[in-house]
Amino acid sequence: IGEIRRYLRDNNPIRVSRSLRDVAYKALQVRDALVHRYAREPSVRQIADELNLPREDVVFALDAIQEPISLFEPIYH
Amino acid sequence: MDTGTPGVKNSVHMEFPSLPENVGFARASVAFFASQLDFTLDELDEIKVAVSEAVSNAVVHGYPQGPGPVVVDVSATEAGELVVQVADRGTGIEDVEQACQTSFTTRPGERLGLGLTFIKEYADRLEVTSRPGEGTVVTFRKRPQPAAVSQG
Amino acid sequence: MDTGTPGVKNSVHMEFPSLPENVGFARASVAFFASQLDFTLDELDEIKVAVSEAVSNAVVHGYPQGPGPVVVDVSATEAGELVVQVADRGTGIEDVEQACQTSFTTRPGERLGLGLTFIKEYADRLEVTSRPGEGTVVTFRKRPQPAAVSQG
Ligand SMILES: Nc1ncnc2c1ncn2[C@@H]1O[C@H](COP(=O)(O)OP(=O)(O)O)[C@@H](O)[C@H]1O
Ligand SMILES: Nc1ncnc2c1ncn2[C@@H]1O[C@H](COP(=O)(O)OP(=O)(O)O)[C@@H](O)[C@H]1O
Ligand SMILES: [Mg+2]
Ligand SMILES: [Mg+2]
Repeated sequence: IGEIRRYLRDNNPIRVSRSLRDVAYKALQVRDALVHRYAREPSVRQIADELNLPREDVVFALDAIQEPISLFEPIYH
Repeated sequence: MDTGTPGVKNSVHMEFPSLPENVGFARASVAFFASQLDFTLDELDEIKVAVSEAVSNAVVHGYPQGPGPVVVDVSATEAGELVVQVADRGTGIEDVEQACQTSFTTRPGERLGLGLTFIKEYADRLEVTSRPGEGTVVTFRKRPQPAAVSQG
Repeated sequence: MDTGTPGVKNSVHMEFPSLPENVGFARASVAFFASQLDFTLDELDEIKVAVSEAVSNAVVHGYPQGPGPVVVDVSATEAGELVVQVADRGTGIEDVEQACQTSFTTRPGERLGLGLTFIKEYADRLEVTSRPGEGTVVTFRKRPQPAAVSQG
């Protein structure tokens, strides 16, 4: 799954607006900070709380920087 | 709608035509819903992959001739488990056991036959029921894993 | 499900109990669906506000006694318009015209009476139909604005 994350991060052909990218970037930063602080993987809910954003906005932004419909079996080529 | 089902804390019912663009909609919507449980980002990614695979299957295999209805039901149980059900009324599957085998596909050359394998891998439990000519129901369950101590 | 309705390109039907946490779900899911049309991020934010207000109203005013079913239908027309309908089977509204007036609320002190005003402001068109005891249907439509030349 770490590989999936990397794949998703490296394969991002679609244009994603600056501010969505910012939210996603901050979410990943906060995640790292929380991992550091508590020595375990935080939940999305904790990340959103820390950022003071609705959970869905964090999920939305992270989804926007990913995109492929299906990692393994794209419908479109 | 499961307002009153015992053991169910919250649930959403969704229906949409089996258009490729709705694979992304289903993936994101289930992830929005799932974020009310204590999933990590990696677990959420696993959920997204599982939803994508199940809905892609409905689009590609369920309705090869053109769009038909896909129904997605998601719920959060009182015990903190996510239950996702993806149903179509399409072609159905002749042999479910075979369909679930790694690398089995009825479209060799074009597809990899890994979709159901990934769902099985990422979910705690997978159930597939299907009847040829009547459609397919894929149900998977997943619970947030108790926090592992991270390797610094 | 509007697979075949003329003029409708894509549509999603959603149902969920009127729990406060589902306001966020509806807001995000509709915004995600809307992103298949050419809305700017600002327009998507306006859509999010409108959906939040409509669904909050169903939660707060439609079902003051406890959760009941909320139905959200979203579609994208061939002409590129987003149509959002939020329906409940709750208390209904005595006087719709009055309810739509800025600052009118049946819960003064507690609420501001701006929800429907915001929807009217952000949508191209708003329609509210309601019958006391039967429920309320709020429908709004919005099209992406033709791109303005950006100020350097
Ligand atoms: N919803 C469905 N409707 C009909 N057949 C399906 C459905 N889902 C899966 N199948 C069958 O199961 C097989 C294996 O599915 P999967 O593991 O996702 O691999 P793939 O999609 O790459 O073929 C498919 O090739 C198809 O024959
Ligand atoms: N879904 C609904 N069911 C019942 N009454 C509603 C609904 N939506 C709006 N109303 C009525 O319309 C009034 C105005 O709504 P709104 O402009 O959103 O302001 P507020 O929610 O702050 O009161 C509400 O106070 C309520 O009386
Ligand atoms: Mg597949
Ligand atoms: Mg209101």
